[in-house]
Amino acid sequence: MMPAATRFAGRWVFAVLVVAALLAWPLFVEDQFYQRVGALVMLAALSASAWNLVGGYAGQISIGHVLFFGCGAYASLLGFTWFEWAPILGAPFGIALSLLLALVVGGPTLRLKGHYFSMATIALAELARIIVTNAPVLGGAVGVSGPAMPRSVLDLSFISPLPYYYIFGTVLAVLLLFTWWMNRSRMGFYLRAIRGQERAARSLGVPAQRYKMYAYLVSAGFTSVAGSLYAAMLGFVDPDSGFGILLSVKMVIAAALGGAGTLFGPLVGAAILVPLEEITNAMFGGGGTGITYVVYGAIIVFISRFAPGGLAEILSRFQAWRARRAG
Amino acid sequence: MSDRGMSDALLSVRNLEVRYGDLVGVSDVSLEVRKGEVVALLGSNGAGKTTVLNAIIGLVRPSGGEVLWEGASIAGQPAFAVVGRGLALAPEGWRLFVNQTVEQNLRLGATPLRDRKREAELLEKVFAFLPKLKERRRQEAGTLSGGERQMLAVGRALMSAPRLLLLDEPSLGLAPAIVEMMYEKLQVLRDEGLTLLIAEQSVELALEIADRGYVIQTGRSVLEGPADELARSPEVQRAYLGIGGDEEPA
Amino acid sequence: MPADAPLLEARDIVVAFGSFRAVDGASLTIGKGEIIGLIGPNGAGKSTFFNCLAGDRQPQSGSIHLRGHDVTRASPEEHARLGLGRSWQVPAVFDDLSVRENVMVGAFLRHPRTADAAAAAEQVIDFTGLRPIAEARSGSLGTPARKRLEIARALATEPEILLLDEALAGLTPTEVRAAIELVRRIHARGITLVIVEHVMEVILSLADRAVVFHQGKVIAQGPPREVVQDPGVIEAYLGRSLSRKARA
Amino acid sequence: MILAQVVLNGFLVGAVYALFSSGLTLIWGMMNVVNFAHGDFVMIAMYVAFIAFTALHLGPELFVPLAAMALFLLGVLVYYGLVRHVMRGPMLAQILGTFGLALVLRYATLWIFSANFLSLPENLLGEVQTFAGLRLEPSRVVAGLAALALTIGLHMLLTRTALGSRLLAVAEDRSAAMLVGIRPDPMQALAWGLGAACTGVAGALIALFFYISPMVGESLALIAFVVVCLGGFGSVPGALVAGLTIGVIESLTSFWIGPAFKDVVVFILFLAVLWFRPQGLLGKA
Repeated sequence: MMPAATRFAGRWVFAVLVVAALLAWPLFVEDQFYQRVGALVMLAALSASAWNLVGGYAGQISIGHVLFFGCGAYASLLGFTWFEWAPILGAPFGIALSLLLALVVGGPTLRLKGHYFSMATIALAELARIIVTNAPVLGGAVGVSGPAMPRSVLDLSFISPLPYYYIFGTVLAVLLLFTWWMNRSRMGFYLRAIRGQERAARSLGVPAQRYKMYAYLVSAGFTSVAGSLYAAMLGFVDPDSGFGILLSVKMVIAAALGGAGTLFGPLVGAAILVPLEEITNAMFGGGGTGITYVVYGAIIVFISRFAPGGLAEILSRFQAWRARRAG
Repeated sequence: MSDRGMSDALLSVRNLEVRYGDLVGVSDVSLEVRKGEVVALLGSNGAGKTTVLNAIIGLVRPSGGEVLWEGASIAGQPAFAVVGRGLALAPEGWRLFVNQTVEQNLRLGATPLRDRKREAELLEKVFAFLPKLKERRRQEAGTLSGGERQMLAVGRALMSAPRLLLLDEPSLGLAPAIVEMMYEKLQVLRDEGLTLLIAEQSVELALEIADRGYVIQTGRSVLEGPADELARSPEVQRAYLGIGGDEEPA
Repeated sequence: MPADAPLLEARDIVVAFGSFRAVDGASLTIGKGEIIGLIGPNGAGKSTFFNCLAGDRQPQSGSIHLRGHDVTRASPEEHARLGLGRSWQVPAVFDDLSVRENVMVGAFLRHPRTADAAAAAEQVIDFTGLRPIAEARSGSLGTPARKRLEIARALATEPEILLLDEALAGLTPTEVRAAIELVRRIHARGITLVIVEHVMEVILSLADRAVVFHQGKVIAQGPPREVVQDPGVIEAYLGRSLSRKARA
Repeated sequence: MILAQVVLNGFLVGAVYALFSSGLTLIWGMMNVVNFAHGDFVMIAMYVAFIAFTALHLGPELFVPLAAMALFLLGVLVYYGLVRHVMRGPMLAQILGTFGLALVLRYATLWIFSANFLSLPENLLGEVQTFAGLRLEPSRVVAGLAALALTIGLHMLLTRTALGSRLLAVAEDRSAAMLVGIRPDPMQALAWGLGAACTGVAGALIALFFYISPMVGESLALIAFVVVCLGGFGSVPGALVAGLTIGVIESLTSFWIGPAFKDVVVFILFLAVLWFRPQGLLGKA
């Protein structure tokens, strides 16, 4: 057994190395395809980490988080369509709208237990998708586009994927720092207590409803930012790419694969799933979508069947096994 | 315990231990039921009576000891296998299928027989024995009163034509008049020669009908004897209320 | 609140499930510093009554006052804020959290800052003897340790009154003795205790006052050794011989 | 008169909704497992019907039972292969498991058949008839009436037969069912088989008048969830009433507001029910 201090220092060294590697690797990869995959991993990790606050830490499994993603995506591009704003200027409005929505629908929805909560979130997201599809002022079924040619840096329109990688990475870092801080503070303790035993938590004075709402609000805000950035990168959003149910599911899956309710779980999950998706897509061309998601689905079935706690569970099982062998 | 005594035992439980995780349900209970006997299993609440019955019938898995039915071990077998061997339990809290009718509940009780003709005969027999159930046959079990539910629980257990009927607190939560009627019915079953193992908190009630009794306290057998001896024994009261002694809890 | 007001007072509590009245007009007054044993045969309604006191269930009628505040309809978290702690019949610890973190969840109620909550938790961990397993994930603990952890967690909310729901059921005699010792030390800190318990020895050795529940009502209360001699109580426990024909 | 036509159309579609929702409610109520692949079961059944018709030249009288059998097998397989292992696990595992299954089914179909919309010939069951001023499409009428009959049949099976009684016994109280000698595992597998067979029939019937595509399951699943929530979990009569109601509401919404908004009304209704009566409109408190 290592002394605690060595272990602690070792952890920090490890963390610094990982961050350095994350910062540096795109510079060594010439291929734009892989740079783009890197950017998408960061984006997926960002939305999955945002989901993780509600779904992982607080244990409220939302399958309609795309509601906030879509708000962010549409806000940034509608700002351009209506007022010719740089897409990023729409992001604060996306956040504001998401927070407002979270506040309004979160009240009744967060009272629901288990499956009912999941169902309600699906219905809300689908409702948003249908409304947007049928509102010409919001672009209707066709969707809305950003500026065709970049006018300034504020348009966040770059040819190279690298700037996106760093932008997404920075926001992700902010979110992870928040999560890390939260996890050590009262809020983190309360959320995990609520996830474990809500009744018992309340008997210890935990205002469960209020803390679930806090998590929901922060999560909605960050998800919205992810949506705004995604729209700025793509320069286009339509009801399916903004509010499609599959996007919600991908957030859940990335977090669950890596380990829901762990700090780096969503990042690990995204780092596995996104390359898998992009590479199979590239390998099989346009017709690859089928195979990609079959593989995707099979992985999920496999995980739920054999390691419901995700890779984090496999890792801790492995550590326990090693500890048993050592001890 | 002599070998001869064991050989004519229908049911024999030896040093039964049941743990829920690492929580001890019962730690050391032994008892025996011979054919045609009525045996009372006594103890205050929390003593482990329900756990003993559930372990015999296979709803919980014993962690130690033996459960022998006609000399063969049934310990650890699931309940659906055990009831097929001729045991039946009218469980604590009745555990009726409240959304199904009285008749459906009774017919479900006959599942182990796999014999529709016997099922029909037994149904008539149970209706004759418990006429109240016949009146209510088309009603959902959830609409019955407490006493009727207890009747139905007993009736459902009888539908598998058991050779040993286990009853878990047949008097629990019932008004005195209903309890009296319940015990009169049990008396009839006894007179017909059915073997009964009755877990009861109510000592006097159980000992009026029983031939022999066992007292368990915090998961252990502490007393056993013929019913009339136990009825007079001051130790029973001590086992229940923990009075009369200054000894440390053991 | 006036100095002589009771700490917890329940008046005419009724809880009905359909036509069945689990608690049927029960009243109980608890003064500061008491240890009360709540006993009664199976199905007497004591668990339901206990849950009303703990704020986990609202009675259909009657009133409950905690330190002078009307808490009849108050949430469980409101009860905790007002100084009521409880344990659960089936231990409800937070499995994913370590023992220390479990205790900290309780400590955060009075100490919002992490460092303060951690310090408060350390004291409770020492007091309850959980030090050796403080780092263990509570999901990996056995039931005796979980029961102790529940008490520790509730203590960390710094309650004035602690309600224990069968905190000793299923423990071995040694564990029971250790638990009794813990309860005595908690009481010595000035914390009022209400204990629901099956094991009569526990009530006899701990409680100042035993309150006997039967068919949803309080049928007797007083010093435990007197209460268990009460003919009504003996009858409730042992049952009554019914007037009927002699045995055939 | 046109209103009567609208209501009739809604009623007939609603009967099919009721049938495939009955399968979901059976499983949900019995095991508290939500099958997120339920809509994709319906989709698979539609493809089974399509293949049976085009490749094997089977008529509806044969491809409907065939779809039922195929889906029954699928249901049993899914129970033993997946559900049995995740049903007592954390909820996230249940959701992931059945959602993963949905993805596999949906995209395997997409891979094999591409995203093209397929359909069976419109006049498979004859030409449109007019009766008392109502326009009757035989495919819809047959689908609606058959679904109605089968939903009622399922209800009868559950409430009037020994087998149904055992199924419900396991659903209500697993231990008590064991106490009367029932093995719970095969009963639960059977429930999955029956639930899936209902979607099999429903899918084959829908194929008579609806386009077939790999993505069709998604919207159907949402409708099934709504129906189950409205009707109460585990209640087949509830699903019947709720299914018919949803069908008629959708039809009326399409007529009065526009086809695009039919789901909006349904989802708002769904949320309202979840928020104010989580046990369902017809469910017991």
